[in-house]
Amino acid sequence: MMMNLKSAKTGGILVLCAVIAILPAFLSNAFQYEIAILIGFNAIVCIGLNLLIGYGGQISLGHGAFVGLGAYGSAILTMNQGWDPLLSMVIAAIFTGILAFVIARPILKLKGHYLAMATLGMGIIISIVINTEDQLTGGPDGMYVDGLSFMATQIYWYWLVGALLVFSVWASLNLIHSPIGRALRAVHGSEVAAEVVGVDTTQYKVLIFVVSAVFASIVGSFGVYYSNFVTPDIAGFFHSIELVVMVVFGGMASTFGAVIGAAILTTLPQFLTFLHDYEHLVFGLILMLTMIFLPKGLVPSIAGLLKKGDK
Amino acid sequence: MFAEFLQFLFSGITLGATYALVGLGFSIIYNASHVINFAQGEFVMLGGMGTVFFLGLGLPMPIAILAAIALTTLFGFGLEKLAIAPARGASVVTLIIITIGASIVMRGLAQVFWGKEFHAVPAFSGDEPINIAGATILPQSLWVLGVTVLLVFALRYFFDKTMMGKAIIATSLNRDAALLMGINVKLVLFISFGLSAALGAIAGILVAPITLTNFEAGIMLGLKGFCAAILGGLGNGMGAVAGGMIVGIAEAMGAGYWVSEYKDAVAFILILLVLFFKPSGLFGKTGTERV
Amino acid sequence: MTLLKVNNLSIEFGGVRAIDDLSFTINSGTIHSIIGPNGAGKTTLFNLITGVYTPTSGTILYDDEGVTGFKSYELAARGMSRTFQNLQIFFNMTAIENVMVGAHLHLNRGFLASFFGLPSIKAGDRHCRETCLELLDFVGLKKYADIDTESMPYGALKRLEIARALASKPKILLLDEPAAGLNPAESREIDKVIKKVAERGITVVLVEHDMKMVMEISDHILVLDYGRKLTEGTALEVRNNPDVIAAYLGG
Amino acid sequence: MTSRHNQVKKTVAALGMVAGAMAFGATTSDAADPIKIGTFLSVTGPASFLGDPELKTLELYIEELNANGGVLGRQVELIQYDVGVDSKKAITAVKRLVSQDEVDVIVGGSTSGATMAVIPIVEKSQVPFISLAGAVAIVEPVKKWTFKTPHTDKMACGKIFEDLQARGLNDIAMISGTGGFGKSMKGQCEKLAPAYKINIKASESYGPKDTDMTAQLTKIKGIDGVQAVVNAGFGQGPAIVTKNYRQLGMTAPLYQSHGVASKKYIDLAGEAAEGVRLPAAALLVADMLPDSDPQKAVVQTYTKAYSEAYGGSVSTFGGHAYDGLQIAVAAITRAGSTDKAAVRDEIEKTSGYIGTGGVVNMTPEDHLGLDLSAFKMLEIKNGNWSIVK
Repeated sequence: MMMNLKSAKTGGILVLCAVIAILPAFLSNAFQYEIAILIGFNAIVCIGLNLLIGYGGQISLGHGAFVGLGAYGSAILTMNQGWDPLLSMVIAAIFTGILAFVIARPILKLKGHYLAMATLGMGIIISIVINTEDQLTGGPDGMYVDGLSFMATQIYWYWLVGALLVFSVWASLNLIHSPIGRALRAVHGSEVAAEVVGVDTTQYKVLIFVVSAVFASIVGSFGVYYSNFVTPDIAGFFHSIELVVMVVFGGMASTFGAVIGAAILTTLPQFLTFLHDYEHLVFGLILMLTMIFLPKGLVPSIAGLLKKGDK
Repeated sequence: MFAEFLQFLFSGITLGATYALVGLGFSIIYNASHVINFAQGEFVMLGGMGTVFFLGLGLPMPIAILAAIALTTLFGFGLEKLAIAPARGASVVTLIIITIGASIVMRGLAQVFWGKEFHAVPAFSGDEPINIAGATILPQSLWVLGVTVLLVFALRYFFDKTMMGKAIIATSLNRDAALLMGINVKLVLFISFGLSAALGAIAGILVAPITLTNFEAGIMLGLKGFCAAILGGLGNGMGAVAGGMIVGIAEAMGAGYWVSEYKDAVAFILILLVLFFKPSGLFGKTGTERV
Repeated sequence: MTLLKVNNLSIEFGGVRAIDDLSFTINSGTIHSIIGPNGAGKTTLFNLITGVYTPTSGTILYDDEGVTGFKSYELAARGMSRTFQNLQIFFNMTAIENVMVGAHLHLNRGFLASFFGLPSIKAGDRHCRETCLELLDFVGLKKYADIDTESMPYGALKRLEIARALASKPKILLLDEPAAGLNPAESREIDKVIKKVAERGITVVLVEHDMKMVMEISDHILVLDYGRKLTEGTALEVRNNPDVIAAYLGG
Repeated sequence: MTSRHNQVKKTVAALGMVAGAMAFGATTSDAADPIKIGTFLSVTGPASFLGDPELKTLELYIEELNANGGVLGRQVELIQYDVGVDSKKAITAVKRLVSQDEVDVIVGGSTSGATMAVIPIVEKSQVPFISLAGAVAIVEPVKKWTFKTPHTDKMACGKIFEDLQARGLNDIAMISGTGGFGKSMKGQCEKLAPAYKINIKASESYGPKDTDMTAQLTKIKGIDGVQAVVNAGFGQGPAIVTKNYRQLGMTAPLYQSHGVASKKYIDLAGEAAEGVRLPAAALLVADMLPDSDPQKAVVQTYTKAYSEAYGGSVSTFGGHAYDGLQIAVAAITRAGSTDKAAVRDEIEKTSGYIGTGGVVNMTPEDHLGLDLSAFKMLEIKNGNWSIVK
């Protein structure tokens, strides 16, 4: 069984690598690469967020703010301070991590809907600050940001994001199948039982909150270097909700689910544009029906159905 | 100075009463199902836009209002029957995502059938502001406040005195026990969604003359109503009312005495502070874990 | 030798004293049972000892160290573990993973090492898996190792909690109604397991309603009533105490 | 362990589906080879009152163009994406227009935020782009491939300040939306104020979805010596500001911006709108223009066509889309092809074009080509617009 588990994990990563390697054969223009790259970015944030939501059993309706902090941190440090972009990215990630660490303790004491409210409030406060402090951030019109000089073309970005995605999946799976990961899942299963066998639940909740925030921040930074522009929507409430929906849609507590959720929900709106006025209506219907009929999210629900079929 | 303060206060309680009504809707559905209904704001929108629509058909105001409430209630029933009931047994997070989907669908329907434009609903008793100690208040604000108070008492009566109300309370306390006691839990859920939708619709109709309405008008009101419900302590009706008032007044005072750009932040900072000290809201139950 | 000493312990919930000025000691290497009618405060006492609740007043001494107000995980690090009356299984994991969480304190928990899946982590996990399998075998659940806990029978889950607690290598193990809800055959199984645990030199504190089992295996019995100590002593002493008889028959 | 293997299978299947579908979407090359005009607009969301008439106008006139034989003998195809007010969506939409749909020219961008976000892509991919958004930053400094048709917020400030000077009012207060439009205009007005000897004594703001602005207005009311209030904002916000303004019994003249230039504003604000002034294009007062006005024919025709097609009243926003489309089509006609560089050059040479927004004379230094004369100062009287002489 041990070998099985290991090979499933390696197998999954190999398949992901293969998909990333083969996909360019089907991508014929910059827009399709754009979507592929966006999927990658969203998937990485969702992998981080899934550690918090799916495995840790917590919730965050404010993760867009962490993406925004990474994006604006990088933008401000490179454009206003003239720092090196990669250094800016690291500093932004550290700053985001520290901020997440500071707010994590009081926030993660809350449970369920109260936690949702607190993270939502935190996110909105951060996005209001970004929107308002226009001297620094350019306000609602956003700001222009130089790209990474060595990332000459979009193809480079494709491979970079692909590599980051594989790394994130790999690291996430490593973490889940380590003592830390088990402790985290134990927090989800029963906090009190985790505590009596020596798991400092608060410490792990804080840890994973910070980790997922840093994931988000780094993606925010790369995203801003990629698109050369950032506006406050990135930190907004709707982006935060979108991210959570991706995680739950793909399937909570499934790293590949987070990837699939991000892939489908990033691509779906592009397929629905031909519906014009009916676009949002149909999107909402698809979301509802999927969650009604596959309540555990795509990957776990379908896996469950196949398992039943096997028996 | 006092006139200014009074003006901020009027502004705050009008906003607050709206948030309170929306928050009450959240509380009722939460009590019955432990679901946070993210489509609550859309009920508010349906109330306002429905009234606009029925007025447009040439119906007199009172009929249009009743028709809009009825329409929204139908949507509430529909949401429970078609989306929540079939997903019975799913995790709370999944149910919440379903309500998010439902909110997108309702907005989509409103957009397709009623268009995207903003509409004004005529005020119930004119636009002539009333002067009180140097501050002014619109007659419509008095309608909002009056109906809110009335509804709060009506709900109190409903939950304390009627069989259905008691059944809802019982279900919220212990669903399994309620089931064993012969309470029709399915019906309780169904009624809760309808009731909550009707409340949302009333809120939407009351504020439409002040705030104007369009197919997306429910988003912000829904969010603020959620804040109200949480701040007061989920599932506590009086708490939701108090929470709504506090959020509304905090916003108005924030805009009045501080930087108006940060007035929304004021409300959220307040909520965070309250939660840090009272993790279950102001009037929420702090249960001890049984192990 | 005294392992645990409780002095004048009290806790109030909304004005009601669930535990009222309670003092007793537990010697290491014994099986110590706590009995009493429903609502006597047995589980509350467990929650106080293991740091789930903080007492309103009184002190707890464990291994000659004042541990009043310590968190559960701090006590776990000092060799205290427990099971629960209302099952607290990690239902999002397999049986073996549940036990491996129990071994948490004895594994490398470095974040970066885990993140990058370093060999030290893998090796540690492999070793941990083996010892945890032995523990599952010890409680008779080896066949369930890789089964999702959601699909395990109730009786097995009760034993799984014991295995998980044992994985933390406790000096003292508190068992909260391990036989509740089990049929006689399963009860006997649990009975055996408890005896084997005690044989390993682990101090056992037991809350149990199954009087036959209590009387048979306990070295010492503490009787609670309304949060107060009714009496304590050996099985024989307790059985013949008129107050106990009154409390059980009259209450 | 079956479940994990199936997870993997599922991953492959889904990603394969995505890849396949995207590849399928790519084969959109057509033998008839129409001229492709791309647009991305805020058809939904808080800026939908901009995007909605813009889209309707584009659809209306492209249909008309095609009915009249198209442009250069080719049919014209409109490709549109709704981007709400989300600049991320705008970026994706423009990449799609440019590289997948391979449009010849882009006429779109309802909000300044969306426009600013896509400028780097437009410039990099070298597609002529006529923006329908207000901020002056879009064309100052000049960007090679980017043009715009609406009057800038800077011009609106200038026009309002001219009027204030004429009335001898110097001390004003501003209340602005926190959205892109309001913030940008507020900034421009603050910059321009000293030149007109205007003193901005207070500045308040409100969120794009706020429903009550009495607190902010009460603050302004409490400041001594405020002679006029300028509201920079679009959407329903200014209508609420106007209502609250009257509710509080404030009597200083209230100025709105060109962001409310549609009849809808008067409908929403009702009686409270009486006496409000705002700078706007001639379009709103088509029938009141003197016959000598060169714009009269253009705006009357547009007003008639739009109202007949969609009912209701026109807004200047639809007019911006009309102007953008006409300028683009004229440039393509003059260039004789859809060669992007040639079309760009021809747009830049637009001169003497009489549109709904005014007379447009573009130059390499001016990618807008309107001057202050394009604005009329309007006052609302008896529920209708009137021209302030």
